[in-house]
Formats: sequence, C-alpha cells, structure tokens
Amino acid sequence: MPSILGASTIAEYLEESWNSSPGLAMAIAAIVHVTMIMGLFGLIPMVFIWMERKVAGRIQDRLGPTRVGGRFGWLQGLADGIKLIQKEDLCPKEADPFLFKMAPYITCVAAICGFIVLPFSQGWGSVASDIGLFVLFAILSIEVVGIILAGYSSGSKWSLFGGMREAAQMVSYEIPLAICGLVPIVALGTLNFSEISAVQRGWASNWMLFHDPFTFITFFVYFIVATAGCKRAPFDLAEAESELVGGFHTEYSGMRWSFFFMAEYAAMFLVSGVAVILFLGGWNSGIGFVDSFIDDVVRPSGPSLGIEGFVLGSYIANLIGLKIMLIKASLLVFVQIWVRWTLPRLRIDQVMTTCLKYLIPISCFLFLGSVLWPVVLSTTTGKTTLFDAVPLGDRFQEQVERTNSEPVKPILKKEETKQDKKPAHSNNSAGSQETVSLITE
Amino acid sequence: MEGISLNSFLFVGAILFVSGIVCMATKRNLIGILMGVELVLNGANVNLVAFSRYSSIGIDAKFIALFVIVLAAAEAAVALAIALSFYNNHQTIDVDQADELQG
Amino acid sequence: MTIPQILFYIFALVTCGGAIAVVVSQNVVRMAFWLIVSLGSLSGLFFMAHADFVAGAQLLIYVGGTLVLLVFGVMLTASGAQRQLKMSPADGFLAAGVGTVFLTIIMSTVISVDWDGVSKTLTGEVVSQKIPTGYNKGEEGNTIRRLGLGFLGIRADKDLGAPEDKKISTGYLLPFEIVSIHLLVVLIGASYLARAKRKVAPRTN
Amino acid sequence: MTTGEVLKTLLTIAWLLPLAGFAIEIFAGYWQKNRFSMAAAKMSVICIGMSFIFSLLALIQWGLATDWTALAATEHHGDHAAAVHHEEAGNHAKAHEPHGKEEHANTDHHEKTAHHDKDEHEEKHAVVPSTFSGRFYTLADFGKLKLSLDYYIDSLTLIMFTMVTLIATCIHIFAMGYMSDELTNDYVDHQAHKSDGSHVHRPGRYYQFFAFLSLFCFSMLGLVLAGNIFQVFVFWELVGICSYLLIGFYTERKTANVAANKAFIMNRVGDFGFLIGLMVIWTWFGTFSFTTSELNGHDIPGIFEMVRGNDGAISLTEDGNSMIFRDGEGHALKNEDGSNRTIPYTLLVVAGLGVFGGCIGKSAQFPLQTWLPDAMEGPTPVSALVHSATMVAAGVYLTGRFYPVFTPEVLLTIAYIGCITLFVAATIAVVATDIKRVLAYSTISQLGYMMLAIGISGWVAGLFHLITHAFFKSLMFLCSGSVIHGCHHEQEMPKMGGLLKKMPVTALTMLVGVIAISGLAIPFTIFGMKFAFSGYHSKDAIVATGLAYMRLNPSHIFLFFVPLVTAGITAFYMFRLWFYTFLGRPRDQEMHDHVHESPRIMTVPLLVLALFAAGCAIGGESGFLYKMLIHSEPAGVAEGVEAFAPAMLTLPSHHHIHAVHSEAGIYALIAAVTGMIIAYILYATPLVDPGEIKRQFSGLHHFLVEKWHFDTLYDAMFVKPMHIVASWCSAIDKKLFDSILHGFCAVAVKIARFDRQFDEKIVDGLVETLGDVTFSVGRSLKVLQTGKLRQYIMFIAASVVVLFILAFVLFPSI
Repeated sequence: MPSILGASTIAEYLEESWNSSPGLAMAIAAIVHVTMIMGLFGLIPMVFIWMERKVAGRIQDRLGPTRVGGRFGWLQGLADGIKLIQKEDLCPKEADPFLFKMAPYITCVAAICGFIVLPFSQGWGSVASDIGLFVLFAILSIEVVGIILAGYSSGSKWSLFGGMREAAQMVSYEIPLAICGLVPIVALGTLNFSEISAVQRGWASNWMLFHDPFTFITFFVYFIVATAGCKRAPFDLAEAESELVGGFHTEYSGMRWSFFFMAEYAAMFLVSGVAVILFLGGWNSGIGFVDSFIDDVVRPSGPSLGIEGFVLGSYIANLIGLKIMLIKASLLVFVQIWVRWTLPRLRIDQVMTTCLKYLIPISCFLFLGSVLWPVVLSTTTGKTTLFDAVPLGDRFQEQVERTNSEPVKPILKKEETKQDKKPAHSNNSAGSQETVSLITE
Repeated sequence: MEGISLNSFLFVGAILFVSGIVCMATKRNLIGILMGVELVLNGANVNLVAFSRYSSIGIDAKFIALFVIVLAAAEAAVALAIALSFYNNHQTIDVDQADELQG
Repeated sequence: MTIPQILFYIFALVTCGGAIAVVVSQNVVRMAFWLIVSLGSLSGLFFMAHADFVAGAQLLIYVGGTLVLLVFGVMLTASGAQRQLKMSPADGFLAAGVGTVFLTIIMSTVISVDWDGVSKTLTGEVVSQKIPTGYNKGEEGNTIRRLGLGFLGIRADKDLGAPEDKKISTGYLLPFEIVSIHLLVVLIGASYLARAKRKVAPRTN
Repeated sequence: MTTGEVLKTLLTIAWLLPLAGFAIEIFAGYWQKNRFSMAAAKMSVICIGMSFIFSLLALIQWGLATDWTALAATEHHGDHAAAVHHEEAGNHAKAHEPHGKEEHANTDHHEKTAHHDKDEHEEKHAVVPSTFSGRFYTLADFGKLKLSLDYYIDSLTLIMFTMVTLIATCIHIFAMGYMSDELTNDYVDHQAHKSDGSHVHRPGRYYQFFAFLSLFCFSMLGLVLAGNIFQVFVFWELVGICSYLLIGFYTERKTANVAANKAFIMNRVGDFGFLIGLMVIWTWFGTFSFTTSELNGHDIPGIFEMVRGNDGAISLTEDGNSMIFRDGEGHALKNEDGSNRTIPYTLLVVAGLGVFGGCIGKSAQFPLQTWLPDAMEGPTPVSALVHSATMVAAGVYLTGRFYPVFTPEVLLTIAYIGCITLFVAATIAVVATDIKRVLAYSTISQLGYMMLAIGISGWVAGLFHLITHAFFKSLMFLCSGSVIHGCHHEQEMPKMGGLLKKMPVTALTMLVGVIAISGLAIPFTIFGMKFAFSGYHSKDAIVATGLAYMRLNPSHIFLFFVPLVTAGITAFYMFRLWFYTFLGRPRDQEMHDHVHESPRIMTVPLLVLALFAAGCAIGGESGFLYKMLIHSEPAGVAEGVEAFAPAMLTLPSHHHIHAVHSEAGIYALIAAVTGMIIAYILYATPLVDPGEIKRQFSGLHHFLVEKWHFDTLYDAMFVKPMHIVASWCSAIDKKLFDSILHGFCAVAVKIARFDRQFDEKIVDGLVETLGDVTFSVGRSLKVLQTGKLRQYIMFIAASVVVLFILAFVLFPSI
C-alpha cells in the first residue's frame, strides 16, 4: 500500500517525538486524515450550495439566501443540511430496498475517495500516489454505478430513465475526459499530482495551459467534459426536472437525497481541482517571484518540527499553497455554476452527439497534436516547450539513466540488501525521492 | 506489511475463483454467468499480484495482471454483445433456454 | 494485529463476502452491486500488495467500465417486471458441494506447498513472508515508472545481466499494442453483434 | 587461311546448307499458306544449288592450291606408267618409296601427300597435301572413346561433293516440275484405294518432299565429309531413314509402305555387320578416326595408318596370325609393356567383312539386293537420287574409303559379291518390263561392277564408275520420270513405244544415257582422244582390271568373264529399254495420244545431266576426273601386291592394268556392241519376235522374271522359318506361359476370395463393431450434451475436482 504521505508525516512525528508504537501512530494519523477529508466533504458542498444559490440569485436578478448565518446567508447550506437530516427516509414499495439504500453510499464513497489522492499543496494529500490522476479518474468513474443503481432500484420509470441517461452519458464522457487528462500527462511524463504541480512553478507561462496550443485547447475541452461528467447543466439530463421530475433521485428523500448532491458538488470540486493541478499551475501562484519567495525563503525557514526536513516554514508555505489551490478550484466551480444558470439544457441526443461525434475526435486530435508538438517544436526551434520549463526529454532521459544506474535487485531482496555491505544502496527508494526533490528545487 | 502471508492472498484468490465457478454453475441469467467469469479472472489476478509481491517474478506478474484486466474487459464486451444478441433472438436471457445444440 | 493486517482482513473479508454474496444473490442487479463491492475492495487488496497501477486499472476498468457495462446489459435484457430466474435447489446444493470440495482442494494445496522452498529451489531466494513496511517509503507501491519502463524493456526490478541487455530487452510494448488492437477490434465486433437486427416484415399480398 | 581451312569452310557450308533448307521447310510447312507454294522447292533448290557452288569453289580452291599440278603430274605418271613396259617399274617403285617417307617426315601428321605428284622435276610441289582432316566438334567424351564430328577431305571427297550436289540440284529442279501436282490441298492418289475402292484424297505434301530431299542431301554430304567411321555410321543411318521416308512418300499406298519397310529392314541386316565391324575396330584399334587424330593431347594414329602404315602394306607378325599396328611413319605401335600392338588377322578380316556388310546392304549387293527394285515405289526423282548420287553410292563410297582396312581376303569376297550381283541383276533386267525396274536392276548390276572393281584392286576404276554411273543413271531415271510423267504415270514398257516423236528431248537424252551405260565408243582416236561417253571409260577400266587380275590369278577367271559378258547384257537390256520405249509403233494408242513432252523445268536438267553423262569422263585415264580420283587412291594400291598370304592373291598394279587396257577395251566394246545389235534385232526390227523367244525359254524367263527366286528363297529361308518359329513361340506362349499365368491367376483369385472373406468377416467385422460401439457410446454420451451451459461448467468443475482427488490418491507423495 502506498504510504500516506501526510499521514506518514504525522505518524513519524508521533513515533519519533512521542515514542508511540508504529501502529498507534499510524492509526492516529489515519483518523486525523479521515476526519479532515470527511470534514472537507461536508464543508465543500455546504459552501458551494450557498455559492450556487447566491450566484443563481444574482444571475436571476434576485438576492438569493440572505438571512441564515448573517449578512450573506452563508449558513444556508448548513440549514438545508439540518432540514434534510430531519426528513423521513422513504423507500418506495416497488423499490429494491437494499440497493435503494446502498446506492447513495456508493456515490458518496466514490466522491470522498477522490479526495484521498488529490493534494492541496506540496505534500498535503492523503496519499501521494504516483498514479494520482489515474486513481482519481478511476474513483470518479465509480460514481456512476451508484447513480445507475439508484435509478434502477427506485422502481420508478423516471428514475430508471435518469439512471440510464446518466450511465450512457458518463460512460461516454469518460473517454474524452481521460484523453484530455492524458494531454498534459504526455507533455509532462508523470501522473503524480505533486510532480505535475511542481513543474508548473514560476510565472504563469509555465502553466500547462500555456505549454502548447494543444494543451490550451485541451483545458477548455476538459472543462466541458468534466462539467458533463459531473452531470452539471447544460448536461444535466439525468436529473432533468422538467422531464424526469428528478431523474435518478426522484424517489429519494432526506439525507439519502442530499448525499447525491454532496457527491455532485464534491465531484465538481474534484474535477476543478484536477483542472487546476493539470493546467493552472496547481498550488503555485503563477507569479514568479512569489513562488520563488514561498519556496526558497519561506519553505526552508523556521524551526524544525521534530523530524528532519519538516520545518515550520514548509507548513506555512503549504498553507499558502492550499489557499491558492482552493481559490483557483473555487473559481472553476464558480464558472460551472455560472454556466448552469445561464445556459439552457441540451437534449439527451445532443449531449451524446456532442460527446461521441465532436469531443472524442477533438480530444484525440489534441492528444495526437500534443504528442507531435515537441517533435515539431524541437525541429523548428530546438526547444521542446514554448516557454521556459523543464524540458520533458531531459527529465525522461534522467529517469532512464537513474533506472539504469540503480542497483538492480528484486524487491524481495530488499531486506538482504539492507543488511548487505553496501550502505550506498541501502535505501532502494532514494532514487525516486531524488526525482521529486530535483523537480521541486 | 508484517503479518500478511502469501497464503492469505492465495486464499482470497481461491475463494474468488471458486465463487466464480459456483456462480457460473448456478446462475441462469447469462449476465450472472458473466459475473462468475469476472470473479474467476479476478481470482487469478489476485494470485498474480500476490506472487508479484511475494516472489521473484516481480513486475512481470503485474503486466500479466494488466493484460488479464484488459482482456477481461474485451471479453465482457463481446459477451455482453452475445447476451444482447441472444436476448434479441430468444426474448429471454435464461441460458437454460439456449439448448439448441443439445445432443 | 497490526494496522496493515487489520486493513488486509477487512478488505479480504469484503472481497470474499462480496463474491459469496454474488453467488447467493438471486437478483442480477444485486449481484452486480456485490460484485462492485467485491472487486472494489479487491483493488484495495492490490494496493496493499504494492500493485497500485493494477489496482487503479482494476478500479477504472472493472468497476468503472466492465461492471457498468454489465449493469447496462442487465437493464437491456430485463424483460418484464423484474422476472427472476430461480435456480433449482438441487443445482444449488450440487454446486455448493462441488465448490466446497474445490475450495478445500485449492486451500489444502496452498497450505501444503512450501512456498519458501519452492522459491528457493527455483530462484535461490527465500520468500520472505514478513516484509516490514515503514513510513515514508514513498514509492513502495509506486510501480507506474517501473511498469512504464518495463513496457519499454527497461527493467528496474530484475537483473537482466549486462547493462546493455537492459536496453535491448523488448519489454511488453508489443503485446500491449496487440492487446490494444485486439480491444479495438473486439469493441467494434461487439457493437456490430449487439446491434439490433431489423427484421424485414414479410410481404402480404 | 590455309588451303585445308578454306576447303573445310567451303565444304562445311555446302554440307550444312541443305540442313538449313530442311529445317526451314519443315517448320515453315506448319503454316498452311506455305504448304502449297513453290517456296519450299525454291528454297530447297537454292540451298542445294548454293551447296553445289560451294563444292565447286572447293574443287577449284583445291586445284589452285595444287596449281593443278597434280593433274599434270598424273599426266606424267601416265606416261611413266606407259613406260613400265619398258622396264622402269622397278625404278619407279624404288624412287617412290623413300619419297613417301620423306614427305611424311616433312609434312604434318594430319596430312598425307598424294603419291603421284612426285616426279623429280615437280619436287617443289610435292609438299602440297592432298588430305585434310580435323575435328569440328566433340560430341561425347567417354574416357578413351571420343565421339566426334571430324572431317576428312581429299580429292574423292571433293569429287563426291561436286557430283552429289550437281546431280541433286538437277534432280531438285526436275522434281519441282515432276511433283507439281502435289501443290494442292486435294491430291488424288490414283494408286491408293480406300476400303470402299475410292481413291485416296489427301493434302499435297510438296514442301515435305523437298524437306526430305534436302535432308537426304545433307545426310549424304555428311557421310562423304565424315572423318571417322562412327560419324559415317551416323550419317549412314540418316541416309537410311531419309530413303525410308522418301520411298514411303506415298504413304497411303500399301506397296510403298512395304517397299520402304523392306528397304529399311534390309539395310538393317547390313548394318548389323557394320556394327560388328565397328565393335571390332573400337575394341582393337581404339579409335574411329580415319587418320591421325588428337586425343588428350597425344596424336593417335587413325585406322588407315594403323593398318597400312606409310607404305600401304599390311605388316604381319612372323607367324602370320596377327597384324602389327603401325603409325603414319611406319613404326610399329607399342603396348605399355613394350610389345607390338597387334590385332589377330582373323579379326581384321571380320572387321573388313563387317563394314563391307553394311555396304552390301546400302548398295544392294547380293544377297541383299532385293530391296532396291522395290524402292521404285518412291517418286521418280527419289529413285534418281537414291540410285545415283546418294543412297547406293554411299555403300560404294564407303567400300572405297575403307579400302585400306580390307585385307586381300575381304577384297576377294567383295569382288565375288560384286561379280555375282552384276550378273544376277543384269539377267533380271533383261526380262523386266517396268521401265523403272529395268533401270533399278541395271543399277544393281552397275554397283556390282563397282564392287568388283574395288575388290580386284581397281580402286580408281570402281570409284570412277561410281561417278560416271551417277551421272548417266540419274539422267536415265529422270528421263524415265519424264516418260512416266508424260504417260500419266504409266510405267510398263509394253504399253509404250514410239515416244521418240512425242518427246524428243527425253528420248535423245535417254539415248545418251543408254549409250553411256552400255559403254559404246568409237574405237578410234580422234584428235588424240577416244570419242566415247563416260560409261565406256569407266567400264573399260573395270574390265581391264579384271583382265589383269585374271592374268595374275588364273583361278579367278570369272572375275573377268562375268563382267565382260555382263557388259554385253547391259548393252542389250539398256537398248531393249530404249527401243521398246521410244521406237516402234505405239502399243497403247489412247495413252500415246495424250503423251506430251515434259515442261522445260524438267527437260533442262535432263540436258545438263546428259552433257555430264556424256562428257564427265572425257579423256578417260588421262581425263580430269580420273586424275582427280587417283589422287585419293590409298597407298599401296598402285604398286599391286605380290602373292599375299594367306589367301595367296596377287593384286594387279597400275602397270599391270595399263598393260591390258587396250585389249580389255576392245573386248568390252565387242561385248557391248554385240548386246546392242541383239537388242536392235530383237526389239527394233521385226526380224525376231521376242515373244517367241520368251515362249521357247519360258522356264528361264520365268526364273528371271521371278528375280532368280530370291524373294521366294528368302521367303523360304527366313520368312517361313521365322513364321514357324514364331508359331512355336506363340504355342509355347499360349500353352506353357499362359497356363502358368492362368495358374497363378487362379491361385490369386483363390487367395483373393479368402482375402475377401477375411476382409468381410474379420476386418469389416472389427471396423463395424468398432463403429457400432462408437455409435452406441455416442448415443449414450449424447445425453451428456445437454446444451445447458451451467451443466457444462459443473462438469468441468467436477472433473477438475475428480482429477485432483485422483492425483492425490495416485501420487500421494507429490
């Protein structure tokens, strides 16, 4: 199991400073993280539902929530939540009760799990997986299952229609989504969110958005596809109120109903966060000297917090990064909300046509273009990127060289290797960490 | 990963495998049988991954596991197509009805 | 009981329970649900076995792809109102019996084999049943680079002999490409096969 | 280019041109439009005509190279020879011998110089060789045995070439007219009948005829040019096959087929002897080459040198049983162990007789003469060619060419064979009524003359007669062809008569031929030359040789008298033919009314040939032809041979012959004139009725008409016994072998019956049982194939379980 970077930091801290047992330390770290993620999962929909209401109100030339919690009605979401919890949990007679009850959980779990791999700042993620993007897409793809099950198990034709539409839509849109995700991946050569973000340090010209024309277009395509993947308007045919009453959640009520919405907003945030990290520089500000200041001055400074390399400055730097990240992601979510309340809904066949006839070919074209771009660019200008970024080819070469220079031993022999008389190679994982640091520096 | 032995993984694989077999043998629904097939394949995959972790096969087993997954997807696609075709022809999905080839 | 052990048992239990539930369930959609549960937690097991890419692929392809397809299939083939296809109890008992014997055989085989000995015989290395995992071993399960380079024939986990051998090793790229083409062909074929055939109405004159 | 190369080139071209003509004609004939045009004939004529020109050029080249001095020398020699009577023979012979040696020492091994250009004051010309030999191409190389295409050119070759090509050209031109009725797609063969009695209609084979003629000429020329006996044999057989094709040209006629077969088979009889001779030669001589040839870098002597050495004498061992081989310089050839290489004398005789056997067949000598008259079935131009220049001439030519190998015993045999032949054939010719048959028998008779001449050491006389005879016989055949053409294919003389006025050119040219063959001459010298046609000179030489021979060997008296008498008979029957045909009153008036002179294309060749028939031997022994021929005379002939062991024969030398020449000439002339007068009395005047004579001597007449019962004899000797033997064989076959076979068959049938029982009961039973079992098993197993997917899976799972359990039970240790 890939170690949980953030958790391990806490766990190591506990282990080394408080001399607690490894198991206990890990358990505590896990609990902390779970709490944080669940909190985030609760918080994000609350904020965004409020934001949606306000934005919708403003767009429809009204005020939106104004009362609850103060001046902007910012506690409206909480109030809604309380109301929903209080509602009766209904199960239709025709429904398959077991599946009917389980479906929202699956949806929710999918959304929550997405946060496991999404980092908010340098090292601030539950799992620093090398395949973060991949896992994220994988987890997001589970969501649809819950929706289909919900639609099916409700025993209602509206629900079934909605579920089917949703299934068709999401299965279709997963393809361009994945291909659009591949475009920056191809340019960067990594799936690790931390690395992706680290590469885009410095001025905004380093963002993948401006890496080449293809990534630029890809960002917008991605955003459209992601919006559709979150079944947001104008692609919200699965819950089209005017036709299907409420789509797959027609029969749901109370908390189970709210779970779907929490999952939806969480998914919105997730895809926006992915867009930010892939295209918009992640937790980097986009202003060169600010980034340099944060990373070169703030990060290494301050007293050590007990473990090597973990200083107060890094904590502060990460905090700043978190804020930048949240702001960018929220902006994208705002755009999604904006779009919802300004654009009319498409027909289901138009939705499918858009995906299968336009978005997939376009994304394939973009993918091909981004693959060929470095070749074209290097033959014409001698560079592999338009602006000043770490050249892809160099980093790949470096990886290959490192792999070759690495002592080649089966993983199983790690223990023996450690006891070997070769201290230089005692840590098999040194190489990979080196890469990360090399990129961040 | 202290305390988890290779055998534990293999047991999980065995249970998946046998479940898949029994599933295939008992389900009358063609799609149920397909699920059994998926279970069987996953049982095999567990073994591959486990041996990849616990033996000197190393990364090759993971490659094979990947291929199994991908080909299982292909298999599922074809099988579903067959199921649909079958359904279109027989107006049922019951495999017990598909006995035209009996001796 | 360490944390990984606990996690493993949870995942293993969910996996096996899900699989058995698939067998026991009579409703196809429930079976699909249990299959999702089983395979999803199986990907957790894969994560634990340091095969994160396989686990991700499991999630993406199986849970997100294949099972959605299956549910799709269920819906397209569910005729009438939730008609269930019951199996006869005799079949069930027979299958359960055979399955039990089968499971017993496999389990006993697994137990009876001395994996360390086999490994030692084959490779001269002892399979360590207990490989401690520490914190901060960042890429313990990060196999994506190894896999990617392995596709190109560059192996980090194996000594292929001389350094130049590592470069000329062909890797799994060609099989992978073949599988890709195969997948494409299969999908096209499947879509053709699944296409609803339009029957020409017999002429009446 | 040396003379030899020039000659070789010219003659090779002359030789190959007819082949080219043949190839073009036979292939071009596949296109329908070429079949019925004169193109084939023209092509053929052009080829053979060019051949003639090249041959003539070669002759001239040879003459220029020798500065024609050879002829002059012979002239001197003739004077010299005439002086032998004045006791200079010994001197001459002595002067002769060292000379020959010297020449051989001086000149190349491949070249022999003529013996007769060696008078002291002609010394400077003595080095001019008269023989050129060499190799074209090696066909096959079997170790020591080399089969090759050689050439051997001496004056005989040149003369033969010129003669053959000239006559062939005339015949070709004649045939263009004669065969013109073949130029149609619907040729009606009046002598061939279908089963319903109607005439056979067939497409004309004009082009084919000329193609075969060309091939015939090519074969004959190749035979003449050949430098080794094997090559001779090859072309010998080619000549044979060509004669077969041409005699059987009217293949729809049964008689033509029979005649062709007869000619071919009779020739095979002779060739059998030829093959024996070849085997003996190869086994003992180790070479086929006539003269010295090169093998593996060494010169090995040819057959002629090995037998005759340099002086023309056969060198025997002391006991006289074996002959010592010698090389061209007269030294004995040595074996590897140093002893002399020898051949048993008997085998040498056998070799000579064998080769001569071939000549008997080819030249229709007794006892194989019967095929030649039948060969008249072919078109008349073919007969002309066969009887004059090609087929039969080949035998005489080979006898002459191979003369050095013949021992005196063989020569005696040759002489007697010739003697018998000439008489028998002449007597038959007396009673023959078919115009072509008369000519055919006369041919046989004349060939007998030639053989006789060669046999009694009249080498030049024989070949001289060959050349002259070729001319006048071809002339006569063409004349007869013209007559037949004019008489609408009527060949019987009793139906002719009085044709002189109708076809004067033919009659007169025929008369020239008749006079020539009869050997008539004006017995006086006019301007120092005897006025005589060619036949007189050659026949005179033969009779003279016979007289000389008889004087030296009194016991062989027949060898003089028979030819002498036959000369009279010859004159008789030839004039009988002429009188019968051209004089008197027409016996078949209706036919006579339709007779017409042949077109010019046929008469011009007649005139040309008549010219040559009359004048080719002009000058007699001092004439051009004779001198040319004597150039090629083998060494030692001129000197004669003193009583040679073991046959104790004395062969006359030139001097002996010269001594009796005028005497013999008178005898021969008397005989001929007598014959002519008798013929005149019998057939041209009403004084005596030949029919009366025929009645009085009906027995004899019948005997002669039946050709001395040779066919009956052969029928009784060979055909009937063969039939009897064949019937025996058939009986044995039917009674013995068939019964054995039937027995076997019966056994096989019995075995097969048993086998069938076995097959049906046991094998089939097994198979059927197996099939039944399989069927029933399948029937019962059918239940297992339920078509239910789930059950199959259960089967698989259960069987795996069972297998596992079995494995655990059976191999518990593993």
